[in-house]
Amino acid sequence: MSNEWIYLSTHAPPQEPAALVDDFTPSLITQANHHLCPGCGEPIAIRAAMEAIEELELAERTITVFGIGCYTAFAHNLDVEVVQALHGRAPSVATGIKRMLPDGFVLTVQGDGDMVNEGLQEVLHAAARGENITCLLLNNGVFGETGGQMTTTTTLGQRTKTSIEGRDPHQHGHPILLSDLAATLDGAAYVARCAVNNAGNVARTKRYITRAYESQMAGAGFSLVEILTMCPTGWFVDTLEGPDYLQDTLAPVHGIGELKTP
Amino acid sequence: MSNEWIYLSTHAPPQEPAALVDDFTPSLITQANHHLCPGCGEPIAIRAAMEAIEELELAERTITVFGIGCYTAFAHNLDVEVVQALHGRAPSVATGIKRMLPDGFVLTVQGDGDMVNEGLQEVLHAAARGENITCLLLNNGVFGETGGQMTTTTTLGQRTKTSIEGRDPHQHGHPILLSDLAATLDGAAYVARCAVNNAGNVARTKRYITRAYESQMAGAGFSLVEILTMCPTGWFVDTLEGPDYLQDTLAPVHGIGELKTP
Amino acid sequence: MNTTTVRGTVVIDTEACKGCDLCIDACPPQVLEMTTHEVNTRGYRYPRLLAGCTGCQACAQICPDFVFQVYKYDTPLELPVGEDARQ
Amino acid sequence: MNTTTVRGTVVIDTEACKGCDLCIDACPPQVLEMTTHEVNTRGYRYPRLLAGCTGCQACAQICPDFVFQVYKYDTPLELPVGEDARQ
Amino acid sequence: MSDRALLEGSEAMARAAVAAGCRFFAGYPMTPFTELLEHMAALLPEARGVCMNAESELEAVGMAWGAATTGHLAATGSTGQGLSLMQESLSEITNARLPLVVFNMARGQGDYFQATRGGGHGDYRHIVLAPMDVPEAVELTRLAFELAGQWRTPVMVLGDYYLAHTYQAVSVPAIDGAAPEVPDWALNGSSGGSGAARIISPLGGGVEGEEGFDLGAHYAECAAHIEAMAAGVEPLVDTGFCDDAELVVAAYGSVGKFVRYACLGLRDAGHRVGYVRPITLWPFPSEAVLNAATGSAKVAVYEQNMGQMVDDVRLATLGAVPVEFIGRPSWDHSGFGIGPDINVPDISQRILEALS
Amino acid sequence: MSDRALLEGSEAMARAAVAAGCRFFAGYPMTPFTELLEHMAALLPEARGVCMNAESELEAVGMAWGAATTGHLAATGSTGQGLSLMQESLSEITNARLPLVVFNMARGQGDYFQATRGGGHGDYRHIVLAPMDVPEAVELTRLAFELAGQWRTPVMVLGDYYLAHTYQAVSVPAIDGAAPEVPDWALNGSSGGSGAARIISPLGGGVEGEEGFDLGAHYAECAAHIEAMAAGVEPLVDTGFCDDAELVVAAYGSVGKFVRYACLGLRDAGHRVGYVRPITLWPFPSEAVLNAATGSAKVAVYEQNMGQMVDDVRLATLGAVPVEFIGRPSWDHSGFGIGPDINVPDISQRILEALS
Amino acid sequence: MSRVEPANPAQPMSTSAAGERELMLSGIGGQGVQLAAQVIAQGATADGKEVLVFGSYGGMMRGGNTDSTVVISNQPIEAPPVLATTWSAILMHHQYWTPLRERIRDGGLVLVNTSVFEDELDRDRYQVVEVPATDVATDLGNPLLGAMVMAGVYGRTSGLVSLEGLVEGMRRSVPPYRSQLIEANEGALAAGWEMAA
Amino acid sequence: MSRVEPANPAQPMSTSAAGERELMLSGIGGQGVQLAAQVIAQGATADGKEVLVFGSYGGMMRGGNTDSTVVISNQPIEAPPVLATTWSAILMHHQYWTPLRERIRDGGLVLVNTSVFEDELDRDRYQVVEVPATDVATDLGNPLLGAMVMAGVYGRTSGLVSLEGLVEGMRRSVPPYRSQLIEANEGALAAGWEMAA
Ligand SMILES: Cc1ncc(C[n+]2csc(CCOP(=O)(O)OP(=O)(O)O)c2C)c(N)n1
Ligand SMILES: Cc1ncc(C[n+]2csc(CCOP(=O)(O)OP(=O)(O)O)c2C)c(N)n1
Ligand code: SF4
Ligand code: SF4
Ligand code: SF4
Ligand code: SF4
Ligand code: SF4
Ligand code: SF4
Ligand SMILES: [Mg+2]
Ligand SMILES: [Mg+2]
Repeated sequence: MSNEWIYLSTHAPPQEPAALVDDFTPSLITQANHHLCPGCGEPIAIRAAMEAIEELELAERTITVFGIGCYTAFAHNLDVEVVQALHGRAPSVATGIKRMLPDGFVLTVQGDGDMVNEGLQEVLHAAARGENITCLLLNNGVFGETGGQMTTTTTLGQRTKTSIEGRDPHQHGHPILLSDLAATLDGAAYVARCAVNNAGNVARTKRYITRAYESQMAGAGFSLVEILTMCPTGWFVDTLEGPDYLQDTLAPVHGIGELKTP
Repeated sequence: MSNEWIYLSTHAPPQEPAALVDDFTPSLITQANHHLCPGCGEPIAIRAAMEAIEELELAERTITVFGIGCYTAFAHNLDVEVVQALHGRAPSVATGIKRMLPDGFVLTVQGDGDMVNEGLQEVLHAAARGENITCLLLNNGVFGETGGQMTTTTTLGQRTKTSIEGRDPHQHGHPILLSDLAATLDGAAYVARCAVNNAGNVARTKRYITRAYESQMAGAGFSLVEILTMCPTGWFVDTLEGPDYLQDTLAPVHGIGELKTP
Repeated sequence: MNTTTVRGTVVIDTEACKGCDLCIDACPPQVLEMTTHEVNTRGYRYPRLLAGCTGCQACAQICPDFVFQVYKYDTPLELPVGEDARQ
Repeated sequence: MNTTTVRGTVVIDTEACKGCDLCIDACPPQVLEMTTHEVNTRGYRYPRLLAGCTGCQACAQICPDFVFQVYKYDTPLELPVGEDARQ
Repeated sequence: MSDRALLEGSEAMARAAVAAGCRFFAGYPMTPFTELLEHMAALLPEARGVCMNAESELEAVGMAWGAATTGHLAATGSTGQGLSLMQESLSEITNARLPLVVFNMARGQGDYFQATRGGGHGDYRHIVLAPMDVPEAVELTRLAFELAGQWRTPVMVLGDYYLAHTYQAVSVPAIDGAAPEVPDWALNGSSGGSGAARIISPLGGGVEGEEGFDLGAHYAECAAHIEAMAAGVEPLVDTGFCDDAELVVAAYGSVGKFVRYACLGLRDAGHRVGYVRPITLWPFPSEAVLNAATGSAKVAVYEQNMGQMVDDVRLATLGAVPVEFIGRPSWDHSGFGIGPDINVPDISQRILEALS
Repeated sequence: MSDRALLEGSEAMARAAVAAGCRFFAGYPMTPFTELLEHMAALLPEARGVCMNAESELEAVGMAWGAATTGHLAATGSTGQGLSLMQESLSEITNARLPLVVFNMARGQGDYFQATRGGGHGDYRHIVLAPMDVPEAVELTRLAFELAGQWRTPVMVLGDYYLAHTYQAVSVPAIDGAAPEVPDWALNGSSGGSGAARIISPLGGGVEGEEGFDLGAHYAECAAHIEAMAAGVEPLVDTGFCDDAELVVAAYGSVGKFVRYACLGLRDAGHRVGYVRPITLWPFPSEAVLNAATGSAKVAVYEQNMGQMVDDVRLATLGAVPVEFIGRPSWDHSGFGIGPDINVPDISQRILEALS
Repeated sequence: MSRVEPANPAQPMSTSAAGERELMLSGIGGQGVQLAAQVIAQGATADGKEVLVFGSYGGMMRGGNTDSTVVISNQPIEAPPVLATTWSAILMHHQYWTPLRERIRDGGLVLVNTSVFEDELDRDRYQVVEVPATDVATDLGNPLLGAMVMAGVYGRTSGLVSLEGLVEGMRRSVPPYRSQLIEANEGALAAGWEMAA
Repeated sequence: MSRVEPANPAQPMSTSAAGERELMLSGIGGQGVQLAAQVIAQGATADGKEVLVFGSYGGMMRGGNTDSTVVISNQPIEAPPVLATTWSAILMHHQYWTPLRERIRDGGLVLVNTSVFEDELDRDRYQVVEVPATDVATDLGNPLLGAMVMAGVYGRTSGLVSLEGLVEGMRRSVPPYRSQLIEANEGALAAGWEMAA
């Protein structure tokens, strides 16, 4: 093309003296290459979660319990210890671990289908118990892995494979706002909701995750960070539209911010 | 004894012209004799629930789904149609029934162990769906049937077979206030909590139950009435102390009143 | 002589009673009293009625064992109380 | 001649890119641009860098496929922009 | 041009179900069950039926349980893990004497024991039908609803990824929206206040004039009913070339179709092999399997697992003919139960080894 | 005076468990499992262990799963319905290669298939030990933890109401609070950041330098491990009077003790009956059962169900000796699995009928 | 434990169960029948015997039936928890005793609480020891001690449990919150033991 | 359906599978391989034939491999969904075709998209029909129509599907939101059919 010349070379590190501030493969992720879809929000959230572990120097005491969803691909791609749980069951598994390793740092990574559908009872009981663990909810409002069907967090009017005409409260019921629900329980110490649909929100996500980790290490009790993530495939939109779709569809209902702090 | 003579004869109906206003066997209960313990609050609550059905003339369209607990003894002792569900699973069973019989009146009878332990997910999902059914929670803060162990609704400090020193939040977690939790869900239309520990509360219980039934018949969505019931056996107190124990232990935490109306 | 108005009365199926005492406190005019020694065949004490029942049904509503049948008199009776009740 | 201050730069692993476009909007100074025709072996378009990178890491933080390596120059460079950039 | 249609197994089964009178379905997505759920969701409203996107398998089976008590034909289903979660309910629904069809779209063949012995607690069995391909699945789906209604019991249709995702030209009976009539035992509330209100309970009905129920009597009735099914349900089987076979190969389901095709090829190549393919897995066609085996020198059992149906083959033959297991678990990376070993040359090879 | 104590079965098993090194227990009340849970809750803190009043069986087995990954001996358990709810996890915990002891305090004997075939999805088996009384339960509880640790697999102790609620004089090894040492595969976070962090997953470990895992390879390993257990775990059995027996009676668990006692009486009365009582139900003591049966005219199987272990007896004997089922389900009103038929005269009668 | 030795035919047990002595107790709720069974069983255990106890209790109802079975032996117990016949019996009350009637073996030992028991006994079939247990207990100041008196008598007449054993067994059986009763119980056991002299 | 008749030995099926014709298609994502398979299969179904299709699709990745198997017959299909060999093949691209190479039987029929395909073919073993499908499609105004052109050629050369069948099959296969393409697709099918003349 005519103005190719305006682009700088980005094939190799700069000649000029410079400091590497962000490497290809993020800390505590084994290898960059993965099979999640283009524009998926989950790797962004997992990167933030892992970087926060690194920054708080928790890597050598961390056990991460994975639920079942697309994010499960990362269970075999992390440099922290991992326990793979069944769909919905991560909080109980994390409980057993934390009770036997009180000084350990125990984390769960679950999706909305995993935590709010199949495993709603697990996470709420763990929260009520004030179990001293941190749960991360990757909420994209659909079962991504199985092809984009409606979950309990799907917002009213949202079109999914099983709510073609849009979610109708009479037929499909109302969405569950998990963080709001969990925040009402006495055992919950820190509850916050954020998103990864733009640079500012990604930074905020890392901030909230860090606070949740700190509250666990302080023994404050149950902590939960809900992260709204893009699922262009499950939403049947272009990757480019993912961030705005999240902003217009999920965010207005699942409001962003800290719901409860120790 | 000396002053036996002060007592009136209560062996037979009065000679004087009088109207029978309350018979031995309450309406829609097949037979009065049952095996629940002395001073148990559950028969009182079930009587109120059945009388309300009679008064609203719903007997011929009612299907009652029972959970598993001491109250289950009444599943085979009612004159309304009954489906016996498994421990914790009544709300889903009721859902299947109501969806196929939209004009039917569908009720569940469950205890705290059934609804808030084993079946927390079922009732919350049903509430979020706005399922047009009515759930009755007989909350005595223990697993009565199995001998008085701690449930999720046991209050802090309450002594049970599995919290001998009293429920300790660090070891046993915090109680779940089911009605408060359910009331936060958009699908829930009517939510109220009452008790059967004195005549006034029994009357109030019947009032709340009636309103819940009316809201279902009006198609308002999910309705829940939580009834605090005495369990002297599970509490290891004399039957006489049951009402006050309820007032001093359960009621201050599980507050009485209407939490949500259509 | 001392009398009291009696609007209603109850029939008590003492054999069905499990002696839980709930009816005693429930009765607004406090006209129910538990036996002190007498027990039914299952060994439970049971309530007895003093003059002054209003037929309010509170006892029936709270009794876990459905022991009461409640009647309302078409016209209230005046019954002697205290020593005057003695025949 | 027209120049701009360049505090940082990125290395782009174009083969790892899945062409999702997220980095483009994320870049505060808007110095990333997707290719219009060029694709990598998997058929995806990928971003290229204009002068003006601040080394803020936003692109790296949001890229789902970890395509970026970000450097901060010890001392910022002044690079020509517009026609002046033509050698 | 004919009125037949090229349908994916999942869609063909869904159409057959609704055509057979199914009016309620509840399920939770899981590969390879997902598409069946999606097609039911699309089809049932047409027939004035209900399909629930249950929030979990536990809730799905509970909803189906409730719907079944109203006398309408109800179904649910899942895959592996999901089926395991349903075991408690599947056991008790059997004792509650309710008709229900369960679509078990399994991953591989490791779930034969669970399907045929009942993975739940207690002493129950389900009728289990295992189609080998789409046309057979259409026919067996119809049969499943028929048997469920006739015997008032859960009936399982056992399929897999191949069945769910293979397209075949089939003719499926048209769906008529007519409300199927409801059996007399069904609940609708109407018996309330009659003094003899109906109850449907896994613990049995009430005892006349008494609080409670007689569990001993009810469980005895349930046991008698299972025995009646074992004797009364005619097991289906597909056999070929057994009369003069030196070796009889036993296999079921999609894998059974591979084995069948392999035998065809080996026959054409002149090898004296026959096959027996149980279609009804419970009650197991023991008599037919024994007949097929009799006269042969050996029975070889091929399953995509460590050997489960082989027990039923041994119980059917009780040493009359030596029984050899020639299967093995085979899984590709997907975890959906697609087996790299599940192909005709490999299977033919194993059969030839057993033959020699 | 001796140091032995008169203990209820539930308490004896709980003491034996903690003495064997169990440091984590999670359960949910259900008769006749409840007392075991209550005793674990009372005992574990003494040993600096943890007992969780789980909110449900699903959560109980999940908690036990988590605790097991830390390398501490963990256990859970339940009864009937509760065990059914755990099937999904019990199946996958096996694939995750974790040691776990499961106390299955069953109601009656209807759950033999679930216990020995694995009621969950997939191709797994658990070691199953069925004590006949309290002293044997104490011994087998110890053995269960030993085998679980040795084979990294769930081991089930199968009891019932009789076992849970019978008091017997037993000596149980004292509980030493010493923290048992932890195996090298256990997780504690320490391998994080090393570039080779440990993972415990039912899907297997990761593939070197690759995202993801190789399911085919992992399932093949799991299958090989099951086969290794089937060959390597020595099945326990109790036999008596079989050498010259006309009739050999097979039974297991508490019911096995009734049968054993009945045989004693019949022997004293001069009848040529013997008994074989499998103690290990998986791997089934097929060889011992065949030995016991050989030479007799018939094997009679007595179970408090419709006939489940009888399959394993037939598979062990494969027609060598005729096998007759003489049991039946028997339930009193309580529903706890107490059988009115479970008494020595009735059982002796059935045996005599089989004998003639 | 030889029973869990790996597969190989065990030695015939001939009449290994011959030395077992069974006791069945019958009464109504509140009479202390379960406690008496525990005391005797704990006592025999303390004496170093092999013991088995299986009790049934008719629900929480006051006045419901209650019975218990105890087996005592010097060798491992072969008897299962539920037995068809018994060598000895303690009859605290007549209300629910009928099923037990036929179970007592000829030549057995039967202790009957004559203070309450109102029914015929087949005195020709077994030895009957009449014990006015409730009366004795009332004299000792508490009618509820009747079961302890019976236990004392049973220990001596049966020869299965020593007095020391009974006392130790009682101490092990009484729940902490009832410890104030230990002394009285001991007195009742001794009284029964004396009566059997 | 005779297969589900109650237990009795079925008639030997001799060479009932002899009449079956297999087709394997190979290409890369985006070339319309799955659609072509559907069109041919739907077409054969419309023609009243027995048909089986089993496709695999290499994930969501653009440029991933994609292949499909179609079996057509006049009798019920005996072939399972996965086959070791095939009578015919359609090669849209060379990238992932290697596994297929050995599977084509001698005397088979191979259609190759010469516009893109760059590899050797064993022309001695089977009949090769060269179709510049992508070029023809581009001339028709849309390179993505290449698969349709191929389908047209295949229908005629194989003699397994009529043109009417293909058109009907295409109409059944095209999703509603793509209906604007129906006309163009029809043109491409016709063009392919003509080329095969
Ligand atoms: C018990 C059980 N049911 C169903 C499934 C199938 N399944 C796998 S992933 C998934 C959806 C996961 O959704 P979510 O947790 O939101 O993750 P996402 O794919 O959206 O990232 C389902 C239903 C399963 N693995 N286990
Ligand atoms: C799945 C399952 N787990 C456990 C049980 C045992 N169980 C029966 S009733 C009961 C407690 C019921 O408690 P609640 O619902 O509060 O009723 P309550 O007895 O207090 O009236 C339990 C745990 C069961 N029946 N099913
Ligand atoms: S389906 Fe959605 S959640 Fe799953 S990988 Fe693709 S974009 Fe991410
Ligand atoms: S245990 Fe409690 S709930 Fe159950 S019957 Fe007795 S008093 Fe009522
Ligand atoms: S009816 Fe009212 S007044 Fe009369 S006894 Fe009962 S409670 Fe008392
Ligand atoms: S409330 Fe009923 S059961 Fe209780 S004492 Fe009064 S009459 Fe008796
Ligand atoms: S965000 Fe990453 S994957 Fe997406 S276009 Fe930019 S570089 Fe490529
Ligand atoms: S580092 Fe910041 S400025 Fe530089 S390209 Fe990335 S986002 Fe743009
Ligand atoms: Mg999701
Ligand atoms: Mg309760």
